[in-house]
Amino acid sequence: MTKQIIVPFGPQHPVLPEPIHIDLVLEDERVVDAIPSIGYIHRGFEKLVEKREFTEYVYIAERTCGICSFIHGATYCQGIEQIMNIDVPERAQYLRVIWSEFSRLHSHLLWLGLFADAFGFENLFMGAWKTREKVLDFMEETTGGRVIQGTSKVGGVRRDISSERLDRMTKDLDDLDREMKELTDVFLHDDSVRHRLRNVGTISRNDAYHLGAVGPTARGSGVAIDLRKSGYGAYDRLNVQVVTDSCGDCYSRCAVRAKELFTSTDLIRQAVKKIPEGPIDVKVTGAPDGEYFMRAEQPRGELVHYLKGNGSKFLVRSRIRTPTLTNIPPLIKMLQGCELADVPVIVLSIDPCISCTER
Amino acid sequence: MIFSGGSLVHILDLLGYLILFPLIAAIFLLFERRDSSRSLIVQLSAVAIGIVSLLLLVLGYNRDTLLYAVGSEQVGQVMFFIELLMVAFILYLAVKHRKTLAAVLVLLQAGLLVWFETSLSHGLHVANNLFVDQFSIIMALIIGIIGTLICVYAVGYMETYHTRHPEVRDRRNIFFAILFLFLAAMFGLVFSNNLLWVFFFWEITTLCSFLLIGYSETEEATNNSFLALVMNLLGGLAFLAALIWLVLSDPSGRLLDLNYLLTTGKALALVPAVLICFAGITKAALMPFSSWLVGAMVAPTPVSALLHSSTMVKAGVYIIVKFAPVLSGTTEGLMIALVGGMTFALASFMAISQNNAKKVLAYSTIANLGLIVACAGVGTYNLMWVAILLIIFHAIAKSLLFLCVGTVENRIGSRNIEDMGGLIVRMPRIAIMMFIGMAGMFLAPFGMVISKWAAIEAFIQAPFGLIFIAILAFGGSATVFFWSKWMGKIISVMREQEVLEDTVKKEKWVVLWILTGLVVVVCLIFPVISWVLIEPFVLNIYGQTAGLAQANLTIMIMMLCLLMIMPLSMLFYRKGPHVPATPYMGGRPMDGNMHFAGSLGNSREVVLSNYYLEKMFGEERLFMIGTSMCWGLLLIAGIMLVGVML
Amino acid sequence: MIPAEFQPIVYALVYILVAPLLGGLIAGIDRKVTARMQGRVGPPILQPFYDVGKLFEKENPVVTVTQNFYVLSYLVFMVVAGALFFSGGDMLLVIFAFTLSHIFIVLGAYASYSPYSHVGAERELLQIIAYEPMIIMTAVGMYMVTKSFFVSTIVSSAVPIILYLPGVFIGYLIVLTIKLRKSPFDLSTSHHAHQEIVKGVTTDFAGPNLGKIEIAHWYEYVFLLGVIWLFFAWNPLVAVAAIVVAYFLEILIDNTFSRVKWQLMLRSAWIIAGTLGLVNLGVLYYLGMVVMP
Amino acid sequence: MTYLAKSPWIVHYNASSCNGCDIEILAALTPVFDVERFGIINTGNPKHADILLCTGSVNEQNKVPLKNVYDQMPEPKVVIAIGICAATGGIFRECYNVQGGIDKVIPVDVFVPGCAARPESIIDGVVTALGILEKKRAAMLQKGSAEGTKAGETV
Amino acid sequence: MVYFEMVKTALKTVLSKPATILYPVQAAKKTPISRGHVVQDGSKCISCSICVKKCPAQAIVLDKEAKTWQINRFRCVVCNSCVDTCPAKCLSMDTQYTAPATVKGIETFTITYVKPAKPEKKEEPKT
Amino acid sequence: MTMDKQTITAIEVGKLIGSVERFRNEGYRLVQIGCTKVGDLYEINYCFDKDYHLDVVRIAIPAETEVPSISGMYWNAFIYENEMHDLFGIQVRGMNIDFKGTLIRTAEKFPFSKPPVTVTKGGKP
Ligand code: NFV
Ligand code: SF4
Ligand code: SF4
Ligand code: SF4
Repeated sequence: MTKQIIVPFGPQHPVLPEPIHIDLVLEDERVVDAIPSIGYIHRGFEKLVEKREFTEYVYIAERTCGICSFIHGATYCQGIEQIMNIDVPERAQYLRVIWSEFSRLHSHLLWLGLFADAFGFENLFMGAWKTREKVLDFMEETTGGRVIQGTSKVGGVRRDISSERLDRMTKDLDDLDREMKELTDVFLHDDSVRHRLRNVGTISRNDAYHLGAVGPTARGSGVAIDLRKSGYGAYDRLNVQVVTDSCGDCYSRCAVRAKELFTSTDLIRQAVKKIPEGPIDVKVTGAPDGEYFMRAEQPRGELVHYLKGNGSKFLVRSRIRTPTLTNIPPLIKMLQGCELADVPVIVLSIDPCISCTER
Repeated sequence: MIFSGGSLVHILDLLGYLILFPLIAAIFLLFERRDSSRSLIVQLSAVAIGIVSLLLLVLGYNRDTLLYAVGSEQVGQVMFFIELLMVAFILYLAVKHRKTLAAVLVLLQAGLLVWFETSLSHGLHVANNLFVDQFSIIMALIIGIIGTLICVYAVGYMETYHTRHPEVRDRRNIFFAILFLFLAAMFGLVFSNNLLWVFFFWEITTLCSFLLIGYSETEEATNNSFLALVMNLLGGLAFLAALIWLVLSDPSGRLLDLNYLLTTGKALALVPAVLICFAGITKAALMPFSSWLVGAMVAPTPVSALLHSSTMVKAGVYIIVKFAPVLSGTTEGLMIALVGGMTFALASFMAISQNNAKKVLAYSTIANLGLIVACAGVGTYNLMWVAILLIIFHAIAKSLLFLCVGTVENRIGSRNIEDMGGLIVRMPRIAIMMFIGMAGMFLAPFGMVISKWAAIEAFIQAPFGLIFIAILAFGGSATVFFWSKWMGKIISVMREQEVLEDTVKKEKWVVLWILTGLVVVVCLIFPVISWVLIEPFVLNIYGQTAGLAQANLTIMIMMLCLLMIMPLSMLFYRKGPHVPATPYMGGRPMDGNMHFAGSLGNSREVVLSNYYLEKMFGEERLFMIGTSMCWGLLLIAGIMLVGVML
Repeated sequence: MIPAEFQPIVYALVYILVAPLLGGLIAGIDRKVTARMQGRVGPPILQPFYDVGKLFEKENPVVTVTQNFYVLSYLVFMVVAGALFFSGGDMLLVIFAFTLSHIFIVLGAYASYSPYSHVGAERELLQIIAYEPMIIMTAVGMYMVTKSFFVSTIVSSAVPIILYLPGVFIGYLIVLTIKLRKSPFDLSTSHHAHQEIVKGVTTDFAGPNLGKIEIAHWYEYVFLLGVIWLFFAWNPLVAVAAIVVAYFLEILIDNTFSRVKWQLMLRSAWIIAGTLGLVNLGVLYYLGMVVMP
Repeated sequence: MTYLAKSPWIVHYNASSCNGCDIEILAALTPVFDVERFGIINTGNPKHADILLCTGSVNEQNKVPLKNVYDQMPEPKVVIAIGICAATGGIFRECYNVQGGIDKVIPVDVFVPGCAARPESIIDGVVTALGILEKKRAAMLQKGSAEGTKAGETV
Repeated sequence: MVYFEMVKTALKTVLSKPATILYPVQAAKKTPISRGHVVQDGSKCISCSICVKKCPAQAIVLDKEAKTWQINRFRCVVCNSCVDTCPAKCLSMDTQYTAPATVKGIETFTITYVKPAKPEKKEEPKT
Repeated sequence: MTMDKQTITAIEVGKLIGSVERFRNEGYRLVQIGCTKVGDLYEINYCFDKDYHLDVVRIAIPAETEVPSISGMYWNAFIYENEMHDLFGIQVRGMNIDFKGTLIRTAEKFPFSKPPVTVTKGGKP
């Protein structure tokens, strides 16, 4: 008989906010086999395009996920706009950038907290979430919703941010930056954290690229994919810095996200500076006919909304390929040969979002 | 000649009886092939031997060392002759199995023996060939009670063994004959005052163990038996060297009188002491030689029980403890103690990485022998006390564990600890016995912990004691680890398992219950044992003696009682309706068959194994470290010894 | 005054009665301070008592009835160990009783066939072997200074033990982190839920059983902090201050470290015992600084 | 008031929520809302919990674990459905793989509406649940004494 | 080696005021545009059904016969879509979120609007 | 704002492996595999990316046709192929990791192979 322990890891597990299941096969605490299974959150709402008009589907697209909600909505809208050749007003595009980046801040801070929790640093979790509340406060103040913003619409955005609010933004961002600096310093420099992250779940640059890793998961291995560089929306007018780190371990992925917090605040500053006055939406008439693979950069990486319409109010197909889905194969590679204590850390290091993944 | 104050029985008769009676039983058993009468002979002999050893206790406990002049030139000659026969026999087997090293060693030994006999033995005269003191009474009790109990158990065991292993040639008559021969040799060893006699019996145990280990005649068994042989022969050579040295220093042979040697003082005794301790180290399977004991686990379990709890290895530590006063305070003694200490720590560590139950027991044995030797090597009076305590507790608990494992192995067909999951359901009584046996090995307030505790208190007053305290602290914690995880395995409750226990034979139960009872009772009455047997012995040698503080004893006995009444709380919980909850499985429910729906559409079984921490406590790595360090220590001792000799 | 021969019994009784109150209070303060360190308000100070009260109001589901026995034994022997300590008993015996008590909780965790409590049990064992050497060395150190293993003698010694055993003290504080189940060494179970093995050892205990475990922890806290007292026993005021500072340090460390893996825990605990502990003792030993009480 | 109401421990299960409600539950634990003020601890283990906070709707695959988590909680226990998904299936009600709110599988005591439910709302929900918890305990005791056993107070 | 990176923060935090809002003693966090729950002004509703159509969650049922406007708050995703699209501006978003309940009820508003003589034209919503 | 046009190349099933191999050799990464039911046919899009340029090859097959797995070239393809199987019922030959229909378990099998629903508006609350 082998000296193995088989652990049904999840679906209910305190370290996983979302249900996934992994058959963990351990020897002592070393993972010799880790086979994930998903499907607990599959709702099948892609098929709802057949029941909801393409304009109302935004509300559903937004609820793909409560963490990266805004970008889902915006990406969906941008996809439709591409098919229908709608020119979205400048201001709306900038607003989308601002909310997108706040969304990224919220997501990354949330992740930093959960990640800290996964390696048993409760105080850091609390700290990250405390800071995150500031971001949510801003969200609520400008959109009316804390986590589901609901300001996307085909042809623009549903709400404007007053110029006074935008003026106050710089100071807010400075405060935020300071707080985040204190936080990320711990993540990046504390040796007890480093001990848990360095050389854990390493994936090489080559593997990361060919296994389809995206977002910070890829960038942590030195693969500089960042869809914002492709310049959708207003991003082509902003200076997007792509953060990469070369080691490919959990520490690198953490470092990428930690540093991206500051690129996000930087982008918001740029956007606030450049945002023009003007209308925030255009009237949409007709219905989409055609198809488009709309890609955008989510906090977790490249998101693809494939939309296909046939000229009716109802789309033929919406297919959402989320960053987590494509980060799962690299995750399987990362888990090989790690320790049980590393499992939550590695799993969280790709920042999994199952709700996105399974739709 | 000393008569036992007016009583009808002469102690000398008891000694003779104890040595010779098993021999006679052995001869009967050799020619008895029927199961029933074999069983009868074994049981009757066991009872007889047991009673006589108790009698010895009753008559002899309150006396000083008693010396007896028995035997004569002729006995010596007979012994020499038998030794030559043994040499020839071993040589034959060594040639047959192409074991060059064994052949070389045995030839060397034969050469030395012949030389000794022809040129040195003239004019040797040892007045008192036999003796008895409290320590040998303790040893006799261990051999006479535990040893024979194991033999009784072996009858049933071997029956099952042969049905389970039809490929093994049924040579049970020889097997049992050897077992009893072994007992005879052990009695001889602990009662002999003449070192030539001690050597003779020493060699017989070597031979017997060699034969027993190789019983199944598989290649592995043969190889391991030769491994044991080679190492023991090496020890035998050292022993012989000691004898030669003694005779050369005093051709009258007076120094061969053990009692005389020990009382004449260190100057003369140190060299032979170290040589004999080296022999003891090989026999007790301490570090550089530990592999033979581990290898010996291929033998049928009663053999392991006999060899590793109450006899063979105990002969090794017995002789070292005997020489403890000589070693005390010497650098050589310290080296030997360090060998023991290293062995204790490393063997405890290695036990962590084993999942073979017998190997765990083997390493635990090695560890405990190491501890005994560490105590003896430092050799202060209170450590001597501890060492003897350890010998007693270890013998009882370990034999119980070996026999339990044997029983389990016979039922479930595996000696892998991982297969013992849920034993508490499948074989509840055996599980409880194992539980008590293990508790005896590492839990307060049972025997081994009492000894460990006493050892700490004793070491702290001894020179260089800090090293040993550190060793005890680290090694001791490792002990906790491997015993507890095994315990945990036994009691983890899986559902839907059949009870396998009903088929266990009655006489086995009797043996097991007696041993279990002994583990507990000896704990309870150990103050008496200490007071009656150990303390006088130590007092006799050192002029002072040790013991645990009265307050502590009371508390320990209270704890033991508490521990025994705790299970009664179960009665309370059993009443009332009880629907068992399901274990937590992360939300994936498990069916009664321990399966849950896994990934990839598979159904998986929940499997739980203990940790083995191979990276840290792997056998190979630690063995390498231990062997080289212990060789180093022995080398230092050797060099110093040469210095002394010159 | 109480007659001398009854003193141990009285002290033991006082411990048995007062320790849970004190322990619960300590746990409550701990939680409050932790909360404040995290920028939260935190629970009421008496929260641990509410929790345990609550647990006794719940059903007691067990996978196997034997779990009840193990938990009860855990509690009982924890009390025994502590009572022995406070009645002035032999430190080594106290340590052995303490280990015995922990073996029971480990067995309780093994008894249910859940992988989570199983892993928790294995880790608990690892923790035991990690801290035990250091604890034994603490006792040995006290002996070397006061020439006695008896707490009663140690405590009445006029020698400021801490001055002789600074290394041992620091070593003790570090393994105390393991014992208090605080980060970075909260491997087998922890006060917070989020970790790879859920609740580890206590995963499959619920209701009253969990309550008993909690009470046992309280007894344990008081005992462990009592050991700190010994280092400063020559001056009770300093001793109290030392305990407060030490405990605050533990909370601070809990809040400023991530959880380590078992390898590092074992290694660091052993290295600490081997360096801080042994070196300290060795120095004492060889400099002949041994002072009679 | 019994101790139950002073120390409600929660376990959280995400049935098929979009995370919106989950992160709000987590947010309720964090400094700004800090539900530990009420003695609430996120135990992460159904066996230690008194309150099940469930988000999201049930589907084919998650109803088994959901039921399992519920079953493993010791009595008295209450279930709070957080968010409209958990109440009715919410906006995904008509999806082919959504079978409805969690009351399809386990009894639900309190529904907290919202999409996503706000942390304050979740706190309100828990407060509502406390009353129910006490009632359940009373009922349990009554039932227990009726049967002549001391269920739940096995010493 | 950098340990205790967090110590400074922790000590600072322990000495400063907690970030906690003492809800329910203190009021909940809210902004003027927080989306709490939808309220309907029956006196203005023209029963045009646009809200029903535009509601992604199908939370609204309009019964023209019975003159009731019902909303199922356990379906409503509080998206503001109905409010945005209602031509009569009779819907508004209150910042107070819906209270938890032990049963899933449906809230009914009665439509008291009486069509004035001059018919009104349906309008597309303004942004 | 108009973004770069995406190249969609329709090919036959038989050519699939060949053209995927070409992408692999040219250092493209696999972005996704997605399926759409159009009438009775299933369109399967294989999307590849290099330097933010999206290249799509498309095959259109009837339900019965088995598709070869590209997991030999792109190890990560299994996740999409399993998904495609579970949601559309498309048989994929030779996947490196086969979840046997359990990646996404649905009450109703192959939901996306069902014809589009006819829209009814305004359910009862
Ligand atoms: N970032 C993100 Fe999503 C998306 N799309 C993804 O996996 O979080 Ni819920
Ligand atoms: S109620 Fe809304 S926010 Fe909550 S899970 Fe459902 S969709 Fe997400
Ligand atoms: S707020 Fe949104 S979901 Fe709620 S009733 Fe209005 S349209 Fe429907
Ligand atoms: S859209 Fe406004 S006016 Fe029309 S039915 Fe709804 S509430 Fe009434």
